Amino acid sequence: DGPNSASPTGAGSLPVLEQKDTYTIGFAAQQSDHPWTIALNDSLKQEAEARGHKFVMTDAQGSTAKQVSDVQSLIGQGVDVIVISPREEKPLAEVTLEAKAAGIPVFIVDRKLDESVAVPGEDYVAFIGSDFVAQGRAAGQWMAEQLDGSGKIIELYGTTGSSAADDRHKGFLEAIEGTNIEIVAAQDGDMIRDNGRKLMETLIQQYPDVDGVFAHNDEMMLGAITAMQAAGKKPGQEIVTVSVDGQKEAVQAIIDGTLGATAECNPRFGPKLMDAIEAYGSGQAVDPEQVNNDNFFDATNAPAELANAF
Amino acid sequence: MTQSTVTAPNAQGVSRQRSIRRLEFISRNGIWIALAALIAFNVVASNGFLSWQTLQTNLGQMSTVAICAVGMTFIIAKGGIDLSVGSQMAVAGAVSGAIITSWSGLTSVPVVGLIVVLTAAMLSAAVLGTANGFLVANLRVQPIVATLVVMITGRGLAQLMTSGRLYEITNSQVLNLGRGTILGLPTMAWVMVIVVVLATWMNRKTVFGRQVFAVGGNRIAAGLAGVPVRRVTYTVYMASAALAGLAAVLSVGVNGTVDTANLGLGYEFTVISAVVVGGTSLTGGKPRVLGTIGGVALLQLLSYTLASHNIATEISSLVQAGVILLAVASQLRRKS
Amino acid sequence: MERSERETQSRYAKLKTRERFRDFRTLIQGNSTVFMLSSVLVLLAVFMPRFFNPYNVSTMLGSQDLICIGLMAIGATFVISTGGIDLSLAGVCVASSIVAALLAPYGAWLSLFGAIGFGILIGAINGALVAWGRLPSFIVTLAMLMALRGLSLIMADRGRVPVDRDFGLVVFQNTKLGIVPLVFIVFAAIGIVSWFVYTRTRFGLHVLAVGGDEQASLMMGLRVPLVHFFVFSISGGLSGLAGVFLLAKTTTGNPLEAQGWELTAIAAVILGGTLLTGGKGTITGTLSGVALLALVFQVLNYVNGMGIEINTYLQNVIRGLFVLAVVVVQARAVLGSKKRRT
Amino acid sequence: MDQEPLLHIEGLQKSFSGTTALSDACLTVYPGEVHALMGQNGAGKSTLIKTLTGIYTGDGGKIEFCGQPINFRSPYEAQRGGISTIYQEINLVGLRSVAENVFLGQEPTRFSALNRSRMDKEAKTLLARVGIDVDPRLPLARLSTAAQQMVAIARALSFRSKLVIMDEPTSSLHDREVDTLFEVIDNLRQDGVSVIFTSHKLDELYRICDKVTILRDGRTVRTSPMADISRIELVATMLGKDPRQIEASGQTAFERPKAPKPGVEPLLDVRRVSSGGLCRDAALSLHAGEVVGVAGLLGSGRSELAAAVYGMSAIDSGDMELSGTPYKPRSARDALKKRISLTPEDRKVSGLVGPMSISENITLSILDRISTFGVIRKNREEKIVAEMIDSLGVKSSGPQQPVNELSGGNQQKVLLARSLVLEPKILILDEPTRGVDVGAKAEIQRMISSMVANNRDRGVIMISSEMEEIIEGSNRIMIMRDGETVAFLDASTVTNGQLMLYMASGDTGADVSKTGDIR
Ligand SMILES: Nc1ncnc2c1ncn2[C@@H]1O[C@H](COP(=O)(O)OP(=O)(O)OP(=O)(O)O)[C@@H](O)[C@H]1O
Ligand SMILES: Nc1ncnc2c1ncn2[C@@H]1O[C@H](COP(=O)(O)OP(=O)(O)OP(=O)(O)O)[C@@H](O)[C@H]1O
Ligand SMILES: [Mg+2]
Ligand SMILES: [Mg+2]
Repeated sequence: DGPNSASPTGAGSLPVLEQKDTYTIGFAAQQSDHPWTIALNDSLKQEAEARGHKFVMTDAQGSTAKQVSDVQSLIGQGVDVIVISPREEKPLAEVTLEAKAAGIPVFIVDRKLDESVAVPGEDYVAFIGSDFVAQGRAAGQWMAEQLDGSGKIIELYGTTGSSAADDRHKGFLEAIEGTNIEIVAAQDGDMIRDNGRKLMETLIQQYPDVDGVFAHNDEMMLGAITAMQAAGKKPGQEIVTVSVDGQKEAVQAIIDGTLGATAECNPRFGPKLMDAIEAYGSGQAVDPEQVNNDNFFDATNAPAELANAF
Repeated sequence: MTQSTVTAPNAQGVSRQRSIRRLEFISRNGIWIALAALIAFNVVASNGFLSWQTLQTNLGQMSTVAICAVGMTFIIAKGGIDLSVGSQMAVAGAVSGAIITSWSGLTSVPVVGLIVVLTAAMLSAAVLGTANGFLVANLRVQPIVATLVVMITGRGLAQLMTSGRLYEITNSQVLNLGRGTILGLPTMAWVMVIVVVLATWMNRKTVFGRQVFAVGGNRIAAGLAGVPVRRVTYTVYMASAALAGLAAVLSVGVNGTVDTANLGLGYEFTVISAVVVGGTSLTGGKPRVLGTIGGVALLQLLSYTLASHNIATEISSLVQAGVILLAVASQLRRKS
Repeated sequence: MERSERETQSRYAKLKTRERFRDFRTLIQGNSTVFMLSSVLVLLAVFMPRFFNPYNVSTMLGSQDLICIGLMAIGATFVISTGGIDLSLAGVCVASSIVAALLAPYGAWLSLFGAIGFGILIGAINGALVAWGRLPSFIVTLAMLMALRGLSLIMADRGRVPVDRDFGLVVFQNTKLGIVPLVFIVFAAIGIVSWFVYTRTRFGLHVLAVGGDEQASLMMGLRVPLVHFFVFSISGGLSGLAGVFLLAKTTTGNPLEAQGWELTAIAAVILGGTLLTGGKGTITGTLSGVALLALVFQVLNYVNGMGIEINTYLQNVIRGLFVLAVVVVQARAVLGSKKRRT
Repeated sequence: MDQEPLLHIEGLQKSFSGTTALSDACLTVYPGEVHALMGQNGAGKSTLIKTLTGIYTGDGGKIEFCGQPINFRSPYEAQRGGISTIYQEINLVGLRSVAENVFLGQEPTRFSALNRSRMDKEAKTLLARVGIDVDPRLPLARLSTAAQQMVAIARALSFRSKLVIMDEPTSSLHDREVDTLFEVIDNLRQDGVSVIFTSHKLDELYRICDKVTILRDGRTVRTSPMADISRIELVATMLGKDPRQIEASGQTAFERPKAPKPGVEPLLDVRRVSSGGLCRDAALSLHAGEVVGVAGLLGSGRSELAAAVYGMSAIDSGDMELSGTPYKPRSARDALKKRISLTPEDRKVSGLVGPMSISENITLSILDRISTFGVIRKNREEKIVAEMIDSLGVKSSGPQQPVNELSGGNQQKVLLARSLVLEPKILILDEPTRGVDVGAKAEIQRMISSMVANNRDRGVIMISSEMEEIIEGSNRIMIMRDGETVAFLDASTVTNGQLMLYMASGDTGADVSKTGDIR
């Protein structure tokens, strides 16, 4: 075992998961009102049930405080394993320690916890997730390439203050730093298609000569594409378009030529997570930090990947 | 003091009168003045504001809100309130989405298909409206509570129906309804105009409009004077819900998707703000349909202006809050 | 037209029993939520005894559904009793939690009072606009909610404001007397004080009078604007405190937290039997309403774990129907008690 | 007078958008004086009072109280300054208890907590002083209008003020309560407290007032000691007419309707009806072409009976027949369909739709008649409304004025107009002339008489607490006591005293000491 792997007998005195054929897995979801999170929740549920585990899900409905309570409720119920898709890094780290104290091993999916409070491999078994910054960076690099390093672009921001949006923004900025690409407008579309459309309808009028659009998720981009088309522009050709997520409709849009590319953010954590839980239960080593190798879809691979998109 | 002398009102009184009259003018035309000011600002400060496209964009964007707001005007005038508009839209969206996908043969027939979809959407929303009416009129639950319950339950039902997933809508008629134009203006805007004209007419000329006002003005007295209070209550809630259903189809059309989690989300507050800004009293009374449209237009143009000038959300929400307050304040007729 | 004395007397006796029966009914009506809460607790104890394990009880007593919503609901009870409504509760709560987080480096006390003071300030602005600006409270507080969301983002610099885990206020959440968290004790104390103010003081009476008939109260020489001003300030202050406890729970000030909580708080107030039109209400009812809603949340989570799958959409439907059931029972009861004059 | 005046108002002005309510009002009140404020409906009496006590802000003029110039900005300040007021429309909080209503604003406390037991006890004593005996813990809304009025009076007494203002306190009171009230006023006078008193009943003014100030169209036209002005002069000044035009006639303007043809089936037959616990075994028959007066003490269940006939409250036992067919209304709409109409006694809560215009209020019950396929015919509506406004003499800035801006008496006329345009078969009038000035009262009474005289197929049930109105205006009088019908009398032979005895004790000759159970 390397110093970075966790095992029931390893360092950090992680709680032990008794080996059983089926586990009761408690999952504290952060919300289920968005295609991406729904895909994530479904993936976990389907995979767990396919393998015969009992799956208990709570839904924080977008509230960190509720998610903390939800985890506490799962602790109170005495589930075997707790899986958290944390809404926020710090509060959920605190409650993870509570689970640890109660002797329940925890797995974290999607977003990281605050490492100054809870450390993977010591306080919880493993983090399996995606890297929002990397997604933003990938989108930025692609945009920079397409625009040859200069141009005016519009950014359709995710929910202001949410980590997915902030990280993608950060990654994107990193990627276009040093180029002549200028973000002329960044408006909050709350990751909703209708808002993406309305914002684009408005912005395209104020900035008719815009060169590119970067949306923090596919939904907003799909709305924006309608708006650009309605304004008589050709998104994907006249205007470079790139977004994040890789949902089926977006991949189809790449094939149709209206969307340039989308940085995948795969919500299908189920198989990887279940493998990890089962491995941990059987006493094997588990890699405490597993980041998804997210794909990047553009015209070259879209037709092939369409079937795999969520 | 047996005989009094007749004195002319003194100067102080006269100037008071004049200032009262000026205040009244502003209060009666507050939104229109604000709207004009906002347009003037945009003409100066926004790129290509005086264009056909601006009109198209704004009319299109305000139409779904306006259609819901017309229904809400009558509800509020009746002395009620409806927090469940957004959920009604979600349910209507879910139902129409289901019908479009499962009966694609029927729904792609020109005209007939559209009628089927619209009817289904409006009826399914009206079911929730009926629930509101029943709770308020028969069970005497207070409107805020009744519609709050329907709001929570309704969205839950809509999401249950779609299991939370998105429906992609490819039905060309529905898409056309949302995205098409007639005589250069969005079809949605025409739908809005028809709804507004009808509602204004009903409000001014029909017995129904009178009855809504009476119930909103004094429910007890209206009932004793023979106004069918219960029927009026049902009618306003059902009609408003049906309009929400119509708005839902428009929204589905323009976005090409049914997203039950977000369809109509938060509409209730936008719509209520518009109605109140438009001068209909929250305690009930006279429905002011045109005022409502003014209110919707003001809020729409405001968010258009803020977005096109790339104002950050946090600042935008401060500005919007301020404008709503100012607009309502200017509407208020002084009581003494 | 003469009737025998006996007949008259038996008629009066009949009327008397009816009256007495009505008194009993009034008692239940007045406390229907308390009764309902007790019966739910008893049912749970019988059918899900494990639900009452110490850990679960302890976390429930400290949960935001009870404490934060509870504090807001108490404030809302005052406002609603005057015939107003406060939609800015959750906005104040979130903004105050950020204020508290920002003030954390300067010490726990400053942070605590800063946040409460901020809440009172916002409440006072609401109150002033309603009282002297004569604006409808629905719209004032709705606009305030919007403004506060913006303000929170600005104060948090569009991000989040974390605090140390050993920060004084967090200790609030983590300290327990036996299985009772300190926050619950504070909350209970505030509940008792509020109950006293609401039912036993002149101010409480004036609140109810203004809600019963604002015009009449004005003509009777009550300082109606001041009453409006104070109820909103109270509501703001309590929501500010809710913000402090929210911060204690999440250790992070987050502008996106607590969305829609104002409606939950208001629903709890109504469940408690307070008339939305004002003039009638109880604090005990509100507290039972809060507890009832918090229990329903917890039970739904718990039932989920017992093999009965209730997905979150269905949970919402059930929550809605539950509130509906309670409200309808109450409305029926009220109707029954005064089936006079339509 | 060598005394300093307590209150001195000069040149007070107040206008609302569109109407001038006060243009030059003057009023001087000396300590220990009962001062009548007189004027037609809409003359500006209530506006004067409201401007004085800070509900309205005046546009000009000067007010001195106790020798100091004052400008109260709210009733709170006026109350603190020593003026307590009973406004025209009863302004109490229905949901709160009687005791709370009496003490609201000056509640007794102990260790900063409300002292409820003391409050209830003191309220009970105060109420006893104005002659009513109720449980002070009852919600106020459970009391009848008259009892509520007495609570308002008790409240005004609880403030030890220098000036008590009473705006038409007697309009909903019965003679006995009026007597009690006058005793109370007398005591106040003896204690050196001044009283401003408005009423449309001349008898009362002459009985109790020392002085009178007459307002016309918002301006003070005369102030005089009560003893120096004759009735005719008073009315003439008030109406702005020549005294010679006002001929002295009977107390009311009723022409007693001709007796209906005997032996015909009654239009309405109410048999042993009980309803709401307050109307027990009431019986009533009404024939076409007849006016039946209903007399009774405060809370005797008259309004309750009317509510039962009008379908407002459920009937517990007994039955009713309408022209020989069983009649069981379940709502006011049912009654209206049978062409039965009611003008309720409480015009603010159950009568008018405040924000609606005069015109809209008048046509509210006949919307189907003025519309085709649900569309309102404006011209038809205007015609009907214009006729009605004209014949009742409603004073307003136009038919589009909201009724809540009208003076009390004019509101009453609008309410009556709504019933009259319906042309009902049976018209139930609950206190039809409450708060109406002498001129208008006569018009209303004339209209009631002529309605029955001209349409011999109709009948009127008139509930009234004014003896003269009942005696002169009806054919027969039905007397209610404690919810029961105790007697039917022929109005042409009965006397005031007889009626009083029946109402109080049920049979002539018994003592009248029993107080009406006002619960
Ligand atoms: N709030 C208001 N808005 C507009 N006009 C009003 C308002 N209040 C009163 N008025 C008008 O002022 C005039 C005086 O009314 P006021 O109520 O003072 O009469 P009043 O002498 O008390 O009559 P009454 O004997 O009928 O009570 C009336 O013409 C009335 O229409
Ligand atoms: N809305 C109400 N709710 C409950 N009780 C009421 C209501 N209105 C009246 N009452 C009660 O009914 C009793 C009988 O009232 P009613 O109005 O029928 O008497 P009345 O003979 O018309 O006397 P009044 O001269 O007071 O109008 C009143 O004393 C009052 O206590
Ligand atoms: Mg008056
Ligand atoms: Mg009566």
